[in-house]
Amino acid sequence: MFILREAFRGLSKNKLMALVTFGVMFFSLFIFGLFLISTVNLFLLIQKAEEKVGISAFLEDELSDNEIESLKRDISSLMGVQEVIFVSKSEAFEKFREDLGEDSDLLEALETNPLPASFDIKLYESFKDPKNLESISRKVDAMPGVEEIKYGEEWVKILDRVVKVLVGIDLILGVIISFSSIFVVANTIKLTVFARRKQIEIMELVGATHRFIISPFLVEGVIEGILAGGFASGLLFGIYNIFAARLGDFIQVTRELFIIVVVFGTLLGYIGSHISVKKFLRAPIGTELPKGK
Amino acid sequence: MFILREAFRGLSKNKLMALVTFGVMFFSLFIFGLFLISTVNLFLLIQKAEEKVGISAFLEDELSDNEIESLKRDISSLMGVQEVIFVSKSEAFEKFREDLGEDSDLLEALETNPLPASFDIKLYESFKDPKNLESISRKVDAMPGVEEIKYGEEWVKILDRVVKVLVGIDLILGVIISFSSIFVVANTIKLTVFARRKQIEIMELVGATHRFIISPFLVEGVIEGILAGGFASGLLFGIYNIFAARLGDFIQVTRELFIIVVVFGTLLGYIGSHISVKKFLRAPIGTELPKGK
Amino acid sequence: MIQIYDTDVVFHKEWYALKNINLKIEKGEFIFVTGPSGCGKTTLLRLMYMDIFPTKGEVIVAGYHSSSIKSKEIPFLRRKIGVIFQDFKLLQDRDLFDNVSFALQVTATPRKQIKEKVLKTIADVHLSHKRDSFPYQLSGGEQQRVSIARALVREPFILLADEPTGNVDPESTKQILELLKDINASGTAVIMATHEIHLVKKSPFRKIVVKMGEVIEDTKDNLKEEIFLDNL
Amino acid sequence: MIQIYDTDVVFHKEWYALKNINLKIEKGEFIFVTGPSGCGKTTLLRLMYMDIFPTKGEVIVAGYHSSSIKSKEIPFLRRKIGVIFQDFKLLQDRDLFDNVSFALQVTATPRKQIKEKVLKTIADVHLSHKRDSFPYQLSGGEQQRVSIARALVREPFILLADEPTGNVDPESTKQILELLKDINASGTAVIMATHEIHLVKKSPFRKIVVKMGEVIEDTKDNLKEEIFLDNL
Ligand SMILES: Nc1ncnc2c1ncn2[C@@H]1O[C@H](COP(=O)(O)OP(=O)(O)OP(=O)(O)O)[C@@H](O)[C@H]1O
Ligand SMILES: Nc1ncnc2c1ncn2[C@@H]1O[C@H](COP(=O)(O)OP(=O)(O)OP(=O)(O)O)[C@@H](O)[C@H]1O
Ligand SMILES: [Mg+2]
Ligand SMILES: [Mg+2]
Repeated sequence: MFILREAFRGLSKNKLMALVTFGVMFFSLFIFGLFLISTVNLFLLIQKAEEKVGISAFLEDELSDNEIESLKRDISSLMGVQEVIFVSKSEAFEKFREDLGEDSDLLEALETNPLPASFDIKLYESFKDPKNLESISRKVDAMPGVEEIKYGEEWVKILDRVVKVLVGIDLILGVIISFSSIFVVANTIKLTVFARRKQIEIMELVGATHRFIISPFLVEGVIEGILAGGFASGLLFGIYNIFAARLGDFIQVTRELFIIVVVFGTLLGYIGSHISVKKFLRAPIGTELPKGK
Repeated sequence: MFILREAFRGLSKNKLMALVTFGVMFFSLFIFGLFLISTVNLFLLIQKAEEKVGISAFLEDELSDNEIESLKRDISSLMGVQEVIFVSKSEAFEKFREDLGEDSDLLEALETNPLPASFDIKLYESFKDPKNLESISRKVDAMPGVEEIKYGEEWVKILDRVVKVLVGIDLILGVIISFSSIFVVANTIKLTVFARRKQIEIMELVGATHRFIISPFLVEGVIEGILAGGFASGLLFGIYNIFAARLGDFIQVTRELFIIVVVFGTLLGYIGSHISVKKFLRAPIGTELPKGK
Repeated sequence: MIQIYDTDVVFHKEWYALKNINLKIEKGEFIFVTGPSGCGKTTLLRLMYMDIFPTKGEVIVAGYHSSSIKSKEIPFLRRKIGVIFQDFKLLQDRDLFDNVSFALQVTATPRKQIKEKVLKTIADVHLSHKRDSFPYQLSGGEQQRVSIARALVREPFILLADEPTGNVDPESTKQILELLKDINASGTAVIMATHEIHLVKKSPFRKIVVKMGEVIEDTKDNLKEEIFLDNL
Repeated sequence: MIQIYDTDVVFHKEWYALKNINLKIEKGEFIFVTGPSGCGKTTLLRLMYMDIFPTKGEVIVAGYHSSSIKSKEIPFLRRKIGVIFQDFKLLQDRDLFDNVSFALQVTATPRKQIKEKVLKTIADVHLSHKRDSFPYQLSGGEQQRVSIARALVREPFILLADEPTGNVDPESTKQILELLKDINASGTAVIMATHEIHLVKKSPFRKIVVKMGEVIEDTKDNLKEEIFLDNL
């Protein structure tokens, strides 16, 4: 087809420009991909950390099974509570021994089990902020039979602050990277079109329709975008694979991520070309006298 | 001066190009700066983590002060040992109580202090890898009066692996980002020069020396580089400042970092322009017949 | 075919490149537009292929009105017109053959037909031996003839020739004039701008003389030499 | 001043753009180079400002030898030469005044002197009223005169004029020829390529006729019209 032929002659005749466009796109998409991977893993990390957030309600020692049952029901019915797990005195001791690990020897010196029974209260995601934790904790604390409440106030506050900061930075970087990518790529393409503006002008004068002039540029842009996206995600995947074995599940990369990068590249190429070429088509009718560049 | 005047007319007459070059440089330098900040903080983090690496040598209960003194001297004389700190039985108990925090109540049930006295052995940075740790530990363990050795084998191995992976990724990313930046910026500049190649040719035909032609381009490149570097480090600093208060000393950014970014930008602009313009000066004498582009 | 009513063209405020032009050009006419350097010949032709629009007045070409034509229609107007540009306007990254065939490709002519027509036209302007050369490999006169070939290959209804003989020798000039007359004989209106008054002076065709943006003569009679002198 | 010995120029293998050229041009001469389109006039001039180098032979201009000149010396050779290019070669992003003054800026002439000289030269080519116009705002003939002004402003030892009257009317042509003769009278060698044989035919100056890349005539006598016909 004529347009495809034109696109390929455009690419091969203007190797420098094709190369630069490809390079800029590749770089942008690589960074974009890195950013995506970081973001996804950041959120996975946050999720993991938040999974650990929960409330422990320590019980008085002399509660009957019935009282425990009804207490459990009461707690479960609170808003935001997902699950309530009972931990008996002996389970608590066992867990403590495990936690101590090598130091556990010294528990043998103990004669009674000083640890209380407790409820581990798991909350829904959206209730894991300091405020909700506090209000739920207070409600549980007020229930009869509950001796003490612990939910790692300080730790939750730190986590909450860190998450907010990280998500904030991530958002800002995301906006900057996305916009910079689009801006830089679009303008690079504009530059390559600019270098051919005389040719575009001549085509118009010889009676080529705008579609006829634009189409090869669009095809060029899309080809470059797909290639750049492909190479960028290829490289990212390569780097990931080198370290994948050693990373365990510390960093995760999914196939969708690469598809997103390629799609973003294609869009960049298409939109960038479209905007750019349009700029160099002659001033539409009615505007003063043209050519003043 | 003529060259400065020419550089400024170049910038103002070719706003599109100046803007694109600036944009590409800015983007590259921003990413480069981000990378620098991440790297610096990564190394700070590693350093902090490695500071905690050390060997604990638990001593038999019935050692005399003299024996302890001589043991300390022996250990200090081992290669790689930086400092040896004695921790008495009571100090160990106090520390354990602190570590337990809220759970410390249950220590009151204890009647004797089951914890042994120990030496905390600090090592020089370069000896903090699993191999050296093991060999030093073995030597200490063999000394009379030492009951047991602990240096968190698993933890050290994990740390060592994570550090290697992170530094590896950091290096690869560093190489990719640096080279991509240079490649993309140099080629973008080449593109802007390409768009003015006719003008360069005409200047040569009218008798301008190569230096006369190149200089304004160099000045343009350097100006754009400085501006891009300045804006990039400004933005980085801005983002950092927004979150600085909340980050504590979690992420550190020094002034040198921004200077490096600006210097790198200036170099990019200078070298990029130099290479590019040279490309479009006429073929040197002796090469066939020119103009065949 | 072409009508121009009360048309002014003003590039800078208060400075008229063309002033109060009124022209009517019929199908199949052959017209010379002449006048001194910078008088407005090229500007007049640019009005006709709607590269510029009148500041005042109305230009009507092949049924399209300058006041109402849509962006989209301009390419179709231009396909009916062949233009030989004063500065050639060749595509620098295409060889001679591709430059000429481009004029047909935009109209989606079948490939075979393109090749046939292009080769014939290139032969007409005596450039068959240069068909693979790029514009920068051609002499000034050769580039001009490529521009001529590109305008002719589409067999347009209207041919606008802006100084088509400025860069060629007298012998080639004669040949090109013959070529234009031939295409005129087949029904195409030819409007040729030229400053070579001796070419025009005694020709039997209609002659339009422009000076300082105004038409000062529109006649089929012989022109007087003084027409170019400063003190008319 | 200029010597050319046994010089060939071959662009494509086996195809001679210039063949076996031997020329000697003295200080202060006025020479016409003429011949049909594509015969090699421009190529001959390009040899003289060392834009191209001979495939065979030697070109010596103002003491510089084509076989031994260094890259760095070329600008200094070119500063001794004024060139009027057939395709003008104007800097598109500078206005008329800057285009002309650029020729002086490269030689580091003091600013005041530049302004004075440039204004005078622009007046000589009748373009004072257009001094702020950019090339795309100028007519073909006006652009040609800018190119002329740029070549003249440096008061060169050698002036190479490649069809300096191709885009102007007969009246302007006469004026430009006068200008060239004036500068020649002040001691500058002028070499003017032209295809307007009627301009050259009866001139008393030396005339070099090139055809198919060879010099077929080098004389001060009148030329015969047939010289451009195909069957010489
Ligand atoms: N885009 C423009 N902006 C400003 N002035 C212009 C523009 N185009 C042309 N002019 C001016 O309009 C006048 C007429 O220009 P035009 O090109 O029509 O002349 P011309 O008759 O073709 O001359 P020539 O024989 O030299 O080609 C000239 O003085 C020119 O400087
Ligand atoms: N760079 C080049 N590569 C290949 N061929 C070339 C090149 N430059 C010129 N030629 C060919 O050399 C021949 C002489 O060209 P030249 O420009 O010297 O002609 P000319 O005498 O100036 O013609 P005109 O009067 O048309 O300007 C032409 O046939 C041209 O096609
Ligand atoms: Mg004109
Ligand atoms: Mg020529």
